Amino acid sequence: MNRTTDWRQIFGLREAGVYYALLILLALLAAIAQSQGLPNYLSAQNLGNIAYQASLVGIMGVAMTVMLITGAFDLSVASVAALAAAVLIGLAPGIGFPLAALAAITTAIGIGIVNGVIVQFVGINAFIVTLGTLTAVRGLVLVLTDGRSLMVERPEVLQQMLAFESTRVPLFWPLLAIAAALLVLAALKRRPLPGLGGVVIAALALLAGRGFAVAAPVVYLALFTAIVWAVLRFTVVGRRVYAVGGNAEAARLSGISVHAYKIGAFILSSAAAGFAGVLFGCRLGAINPTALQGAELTVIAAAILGGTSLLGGAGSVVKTVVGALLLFTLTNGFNVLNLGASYQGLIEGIVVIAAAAIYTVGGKRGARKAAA
Amino acid sequence: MNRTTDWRQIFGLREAGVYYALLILLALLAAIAQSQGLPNYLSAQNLGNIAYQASLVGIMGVAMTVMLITGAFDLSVASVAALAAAVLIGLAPGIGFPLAALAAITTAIGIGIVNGVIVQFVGINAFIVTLGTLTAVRGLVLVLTDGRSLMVERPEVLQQMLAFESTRVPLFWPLLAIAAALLVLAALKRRPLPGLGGVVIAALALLAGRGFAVAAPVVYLALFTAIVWAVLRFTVVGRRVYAVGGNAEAARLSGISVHAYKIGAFILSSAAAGFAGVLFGCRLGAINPTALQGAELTVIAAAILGGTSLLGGAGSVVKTVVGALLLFTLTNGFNVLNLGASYQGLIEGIVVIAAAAIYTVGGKRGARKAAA
Amino acid sequence: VRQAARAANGAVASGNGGGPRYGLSTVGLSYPFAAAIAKGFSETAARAGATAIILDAKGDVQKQANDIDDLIAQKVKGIAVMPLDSVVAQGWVRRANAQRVPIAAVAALVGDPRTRPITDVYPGLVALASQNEVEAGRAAGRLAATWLPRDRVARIAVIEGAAGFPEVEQRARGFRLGLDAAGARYRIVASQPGNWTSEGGEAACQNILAAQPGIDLFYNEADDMVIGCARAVRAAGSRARLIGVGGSKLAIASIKAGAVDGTVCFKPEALGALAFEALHEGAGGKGARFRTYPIPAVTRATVGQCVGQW
Amino acid sequence: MVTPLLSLAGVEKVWPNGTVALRGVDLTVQAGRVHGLLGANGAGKSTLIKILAGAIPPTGGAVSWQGEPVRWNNPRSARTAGVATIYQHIPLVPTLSVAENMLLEQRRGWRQDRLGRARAAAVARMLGDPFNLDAIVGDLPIGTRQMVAIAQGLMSDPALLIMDEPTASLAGHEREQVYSTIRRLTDEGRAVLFVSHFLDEIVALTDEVTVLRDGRAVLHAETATLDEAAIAAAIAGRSVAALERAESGRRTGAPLLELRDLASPGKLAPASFAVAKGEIVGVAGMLGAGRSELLHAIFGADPAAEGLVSLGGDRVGRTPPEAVAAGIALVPEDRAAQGFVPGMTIAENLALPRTGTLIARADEDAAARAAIDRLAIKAPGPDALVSELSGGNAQKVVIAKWLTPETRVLLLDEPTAGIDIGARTDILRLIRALADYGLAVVLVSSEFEELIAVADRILVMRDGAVVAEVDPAAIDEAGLIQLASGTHTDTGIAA
Ligand SMILES: Nc1ncnc2c1ncn2[C@@H]1O[C@H](COP(=O)(O)OP(=O)(O)OP(=O)(O)O)[C@@H](O)[C@H]1O
Ligand SMILES: Nc1ncnc2c1ncn2[C@@H]1O[C@H](COP(=O)(O)OP(=O)(O)OP(=O)(O)O)[C@@H](O)[C@H]1O
Ligand SMILES: [Mg+2]
Ligand SMILES: [Mg+2]
Repeated sequence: MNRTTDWRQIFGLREAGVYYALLILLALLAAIAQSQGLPNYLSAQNLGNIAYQASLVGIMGVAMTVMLITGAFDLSVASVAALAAAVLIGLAPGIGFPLAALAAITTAIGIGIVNGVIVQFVGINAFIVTLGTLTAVRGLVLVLTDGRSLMVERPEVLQQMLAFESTRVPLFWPLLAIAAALLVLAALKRRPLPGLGGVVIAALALLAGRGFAVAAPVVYLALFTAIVWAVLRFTVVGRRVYAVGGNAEAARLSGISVHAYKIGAFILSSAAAGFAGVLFGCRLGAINPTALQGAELTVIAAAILGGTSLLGGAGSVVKTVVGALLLFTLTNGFNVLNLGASYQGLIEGIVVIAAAAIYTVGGKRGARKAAA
Repeated sequence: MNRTTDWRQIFGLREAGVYYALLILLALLAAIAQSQGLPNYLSAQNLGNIAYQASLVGIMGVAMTVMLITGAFDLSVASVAALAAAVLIGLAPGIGFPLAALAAITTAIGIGIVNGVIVQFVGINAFIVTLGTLTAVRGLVLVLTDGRSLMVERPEVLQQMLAFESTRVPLFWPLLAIAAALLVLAALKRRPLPGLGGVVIAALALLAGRGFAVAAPVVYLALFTAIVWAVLRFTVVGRRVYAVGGNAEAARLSGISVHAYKIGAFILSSAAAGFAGVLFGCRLGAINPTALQGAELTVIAAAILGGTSLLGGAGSVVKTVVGALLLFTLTNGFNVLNLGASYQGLIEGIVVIAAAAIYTVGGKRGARKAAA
Repeated sequence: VRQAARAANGAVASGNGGGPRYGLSTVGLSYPFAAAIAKGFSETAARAGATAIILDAKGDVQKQANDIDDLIAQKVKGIAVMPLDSVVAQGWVRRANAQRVPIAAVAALVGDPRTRPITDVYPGLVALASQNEVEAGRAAGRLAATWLPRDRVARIAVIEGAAGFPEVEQRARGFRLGLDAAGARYRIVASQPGNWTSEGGEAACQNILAAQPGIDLFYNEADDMVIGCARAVRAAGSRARLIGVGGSKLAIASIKAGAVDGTVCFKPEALGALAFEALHEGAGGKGARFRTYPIPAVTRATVGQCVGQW
Repeated sequence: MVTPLLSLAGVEKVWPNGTVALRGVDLTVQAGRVHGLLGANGAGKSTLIKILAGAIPPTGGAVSWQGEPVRWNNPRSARTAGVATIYQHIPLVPTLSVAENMLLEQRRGWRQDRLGRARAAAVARMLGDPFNLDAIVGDLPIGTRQMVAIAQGLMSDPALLIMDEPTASLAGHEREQVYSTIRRLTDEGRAVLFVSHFLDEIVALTDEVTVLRDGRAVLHAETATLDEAAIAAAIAGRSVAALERAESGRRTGAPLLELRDLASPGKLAPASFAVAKGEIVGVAGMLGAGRSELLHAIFGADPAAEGLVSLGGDRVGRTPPEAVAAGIALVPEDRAAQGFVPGMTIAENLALPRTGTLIARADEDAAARAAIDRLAIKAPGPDALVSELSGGNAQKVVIAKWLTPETRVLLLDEPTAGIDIGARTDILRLIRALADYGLAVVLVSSEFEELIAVADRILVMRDGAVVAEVDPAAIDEAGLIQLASGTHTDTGIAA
C-alpha cells in the first residue's frame, strides 16, 4: 500500500476544522460589515492588521505548541516576554539595540533553562513551576523597573528599534515566488497539496494587489512558524519531539534523551517569549511593569484551539497560528463593528467554544485518539 | 495481611510535605516578626485572619481538587463565583437573601452542567471549554452589572447577608469536643492517628484560649472540607472518583458511569464557586464586575501545591486547604513584615517552587507514580 | 447563540447612529471608573450628534495598542485615549499625529509621570482631561491631618494599589505633601498593596492590624480598598480612621453609614465629557489643553457634594 | 441438549477505521466447562471478548445469555448478568491500591468496608497471595498487575469468567495458581472462556476449543479429540513445526557484552557475566526475581544502577541513548507502557531509534513493509496506528523496532508475550538466526521451554541475584522451575 493522499481526511472537519472556523468567522464579519455599510472588512489592510496583532501571541504559541507536544506546559511565557522587554529597554540606550536584544533573549533563555531543569531534574510539576516563575519573573520585572515604566530616550536607538519592528515588508513578489516554488514542487513530486497551496497564495497575492505589505512581526511569525513546522515534519528531531510527548518511557527506552528534549522545549518556549518581548519593547519603545499580564492563557488557548492536546504527542504549529488569528479576528471584529463592550466577553466565550466544537464534533476518531 | 500503620510513610516528606512547608513558613515568619519586635505572629487573631483570607480560595480549591482527581480542569470558577455574587446582589433586595442565595447557587450549578455536558458529550477539551466559559460568564457579569458596581441598599437584607458572612463563631468548646471525639475513636479502633489529631486540636484550642472565635467562612470551609474528605475517603463514591481519574477506561469497564462522575465534578466545582460567590457578595453587600478576576489560577495552584496531580487519580482535599493556607500565609507575612511591594512577587514565586520542591524531592517514589 | 447574535446586532445598530465618529480607547470597561468615563464620553457625543466608538483594552497594553491602530485605520475624527501606560502612550500619540488623527488623553497623562507635571500636556495631544492624582493625594492628606492625634506622632498605614501603576506613587506623594502642609506629626509604619480590590484591602488591613494594632489612620489609595479595610478595622476593634480616594458609590454609602471617614471625590463622567468636548472643538478650539475639575475631599458632613458616578 | 450459558450467532465487528475484525462468529459456552478461544494474532479474539463484555457494540449478529437474547451495551449490564472479564490490556487504576482495584465494582457503601476487604483477601489467598493488598498498582510490575486483574475478575462471583491471555506475562508458579483457580471455578459449575497462545495449557486445561482465523470460527471441537499439532495447524492455517532444540555446541565468538558488578540498590545484587558474539543467554526466574531489572541496568535505563558494562572492550555509557549508540537494544516487557508510542504509525514507531537529520519517508515505509512481512504483522499497512493493532501484533512492532543493522546486543524481556504459536516459532528462529549472524542476545522469558530450546546458557535469578548458571541441554523445565523458585514445585502442566 503506498501512502496515498486521503482527501476526505485532509479536508475533513477534524483535520481542517480550525481553518473552517476562521473562514466562517471572517465571512460572518465581512457580511455584517457590508450590511452596516462599513468599509470592506476583508481589505488587505485590515487582514494585515489582524495578522500583526496576532503576531506576538502567534510566536509564543508556536513554541508553546512544541512544549505541549512534548507533554509539558509553560505558564511563564508572558512574564518572560515582559522581562525580556524590560532588559531590552533598560540596556538599549547603553549598549545599543542589537546587543540589548541579544541580552534580552539570553535572559529569557536562562529562565527557560531554570524552568526546564527544575521540572525535569527536581521533578516538580510543570504547572506549579511555571506558575512560580510567572510570579517570580513578574516580580523581577517590577524590581528591575522599580515599578515604573521605562522608555528609550535616545532617538537613534529608538529608530533602530522601530525599524526592526515597524518596517512594512512588501509581500507581493515574495508571495508570488513562494507560490511558484510550491507549484514546481507539486509538479515534480506529483503531490497535489502543495500545488493547491500555491494557487491559494498566488490568488491572495493578486487580490491584495501590488502594494501589499505587512509589518515586520508578521514576517517573523511566518518564518518562525515555517521553520518549526519543517523541523517537526521533516526531521528526526521533530519525530522525537512527538515521541517524547506520546510515550516518554517508550521514547526513553528507544534511546531518545527525553530530558534533553523536554528541557529543549522549555528553552524554545522561553526564547520565543524573549523574542516576542523584544518585539513588544520595540513596538512601544517602552515597557510597563504589567505588560502582557495574562497573555499566557491566550497563548495556550491559541494552541488548544489549533487542536493541540494537553496530554502531549499531538499538535500542529500552523494550526496554532490559525487559532491565534481566530482569537484576534474576534477582537478586531468587535472593534470594527463597534460592538457593545458588555456583550463582547459573552460572544467571545461562545465563539471560542463553538470553534473548538467544529472539529471535535467532526471527528469522533479524533476524540478517541486524544483519549488514547 | 493486616494493615499496619506505616509511620515512615505517613510522616514522610512525600505524604506530609505540604504540612512541613506550611510549618516552616510559619516558623520563619514568626521568628522574623519576633526579631523585629512585632507582636506575636502566631496569635490566634492572626492565624484566624489567614484562615479567613484563604477561605474562599479554599472552598473553591476543595471542589477543584475533586475535579482534578477525576482528571478534568475548571478555569471558570472565579467567573462563576462573580456571576453568583452578581445574581445574589441583583436579586436580594427583591426576593430576600435566602432565596437570592439559592438562585445564585442554582445559576452556578447551571453553568457547571453546561461545562460538564459540553466536555463529556461534545468531547471538547476541558481547558478550552472552561476558558470559554471563563470569558463568557465574565461577559455575563458585565451584561448583568452593565459595567457598574452593584450594591444592596435595603438595610435589613444587608444585615442578613452580613450575619451570614461575618458572624464570628466561637470555637473553643467545639474544638475540645472534636478532640474528645477523636480520642475516643482512637481508643475504640486502636488507631493512633486520630488520637494524635485529637491531641493537636486540643492543644491548639487551649493555646488559643477561651475567647477563640473565627469568622463564619472559616467554619464553612472546615465543614465542606470535612464532608468532601469523608466522602472521598470512606465511601464507594469516593473510590470511584479516584478510579474515574486514574483510568477512565478501567472505571468504565468496571461498570462505573464515568460521564456521571465527570459531570458531577463540574457541578460540584461550580456549586462551590457559587457558594464562594455568595460569601463574597455578602462581605460588602456589593459586587463589581472585575471581582475575583484571576482567582482561578490561585485556586488551581492551591490544589497542586497540596500534591494533587494534573493527570488525575490522586489528590487530597485537606492538603489543598493547606496549600491555600500556605499561599495566604505568604501575603499575610508580607503585610505583617511590611515588605516592599516590588519584592513580593519575586519572593512569592520562589517560595511556591520551594514549597512544591519539599515533597517532590522527598519522594522519588512520587515521581515514578506520577509517570505511571 | 442566536440570542447573543441578536444582542450583537442591537449593539451594532446603536453604535453606528451616524454623524462623525469619535473613538475612546479605555483601559477596560469592566472597571467601573473607566465605564463611567465611557458613559460621560458617549452621552456628550450623542448630545453633539456624533457617534462614539468605545473600545475595551481589558487591562492589556498590547490590546490597547491594537485598539488605537484599529481606530486610526478607521479614520475616526478624533481619538481619546485613557492610557494604561503613560510612557507607552507617547508612541500612540506619535502614531496618531503621523496619520493626522487628533488625539486627546483622558484620566492619565501621557509622558513619564515621574518627570512631567500633570499640567504640562504632552506635545501632540489636543488636550488632557484628567484629575490631578498628586492633588487628590494632597486633598486626602489635608483632610486626614485634621483627624490625627495632636499629642504624639501618629501612626499611619498606606494601602497601595498594585505594584507597577504610577498612581500608587503619585497618590502617596500627594498624601505626604498634604500632611506636611498641614503640619501633621506622623510616621508611615506600613505601605502594603491591596491590589485595588476590596478583598485585597481587607486582607492587607487585617494583616497590618495584627502586626501594628495601634494604627491611627489607614490611607487607602482607592475606594474599593477602603470599604474592605473598613471591615477589617471594625472586626479587629481598632479605632483607626479611614480615608479613600475616588468617590465611588460604595464609598459614599459607607461614608453616609459612618463606616468610612472620608474620600476624595472623582467624577469620571465629567472627565469623559471634557475629553469629548476637547476633541469636538478640534485643535483650533480655544479651551485650555489641560482640563480638569475640582476634586474635593469629603467627609460625612460634606458628602452631599459628591455624587457617586461609578 | 442443555441450554448453553452463552451463545453467539453470526457476530460481526467492523472497527471505525474500516478493519473487519469479526465476520460472523458462532460460539457456545456451556456451564461448568472451560472453553478455549484460539487464533493467530489479530484473528479477532479480543474483539469478540470485548463484545461479550459489553465494552464495545457489535456491528451485527446476536448474543444470548442463558437462552435469552440480550443486548449488552455497557460493561455494567454484562457484569450484572454474571459475566466477568479479564481484558488483555489489563485496565487497572494505577493510582489506587490493589484492594481498591479489586473492589472497584462495588456499587455502594463504605470504602473501608471490612467484608469487602475480607473477600479480597480470600480471593488473593486463592491465587496464592501474589501481591500485597495495599500496594499501589502503578508501582507493580506487569506480571503482578496481571494477577491483580485476575483477582478483580474473581471478586464478583461470576457465572462466566472470560480471560483474555491471563497467563501471557506470568511465570510458572503463578500460572499454576491460575489453573487451579480455573479448575475450582468449573467444579463449582461456572464456565470459563479462556484465550491463550500456549497450546500446552489449552490441551491441559480446556474441555473444548474454538479457533478463529481472520474473524471466522474455523474449528470447534472437544479438546480431547485434538493434539497440539492439529490445533496449531488450525490456528496458523498451515502446519507448524515444533521448535526444536538446536544441536548443542553452536559456535560462539569472542565475548562481546561484559558486565562487571552491575548492581542496583535494593533491586539487583551485583552481577558479573559476559555474553559472547553469537551467544544466546537465557535468564530464568519467577515473578519479581529481578530479570527486568537486570536488563534495564544493562541498558542504562535504571539511573540508580552502578557498575560497569562494556561492549567489545569499550565501556558503554550509563544512559539509554549511549547504549543505543553503542548498539544495545532493549525489548521491554510492558509493551503498552514502555514499548510503543500509541499515536504513531507502525512506520514511525519502527523508526524511533533511527538517528540522522531528515526523515527518509520512503526508507521508513520500505523498512516497515519489510518488518510487516518478516514478522507477519497483521495490519492494513505501514500507516496503521499501533494503538489499533491487536496485542500480539503490537508486540511484534516492538520487536521489529530493533531489527536493524546497527544492533549488536539484543536484550529481550518476554519478547513472545502474547504472540501466537506460529509466529512464536518464527520469532525464536529469527532470534537464533540473529545470534548466528553475530549478535549477543540476552533472553528473559517465563516460558522456560523457550529458554531451553534457544539458549546456549541459562542464568537463574532469585530475589535480585543471579543464583545459578545451567546448561540447557542438561536440564528440563521442571528442573529450571525448581532452581528459580528455590523450592520443590510440581511441574504442573504435565500432571
Ligand atoms: N481499536 C481498534 N481500532 C481498529 N482496529 C482494531 C482495534 N483493535 C483491534 N483492531 C483490529 O481488529 C483485528 C482483531 O484484533 P483483536 O485484538 O481482536 O485480535 P486478537 O485475536 O485478540 O489478537 P492477539 O492475539 O494479538 O491479541 C485486528 O486486525 C486489529 O488490527
Ligand atoms: N508482588 C509484588 N509486589 C510488589 N512489588 C513487586 C512484586 N513483584 C515484584 N515486585 C517488584 O519488582 C522488582 C523486580 O521486578 P522485575 O520486574 O525486575 O522482576 P522480573 O523477574 O522481571 O519479574 P516479572 O516476571 O514480573 O517481569 C522487585 O524488586 C519488586 O520491587
Ligand atoms: Mg488479543
Ligand atoms: Mg520482568
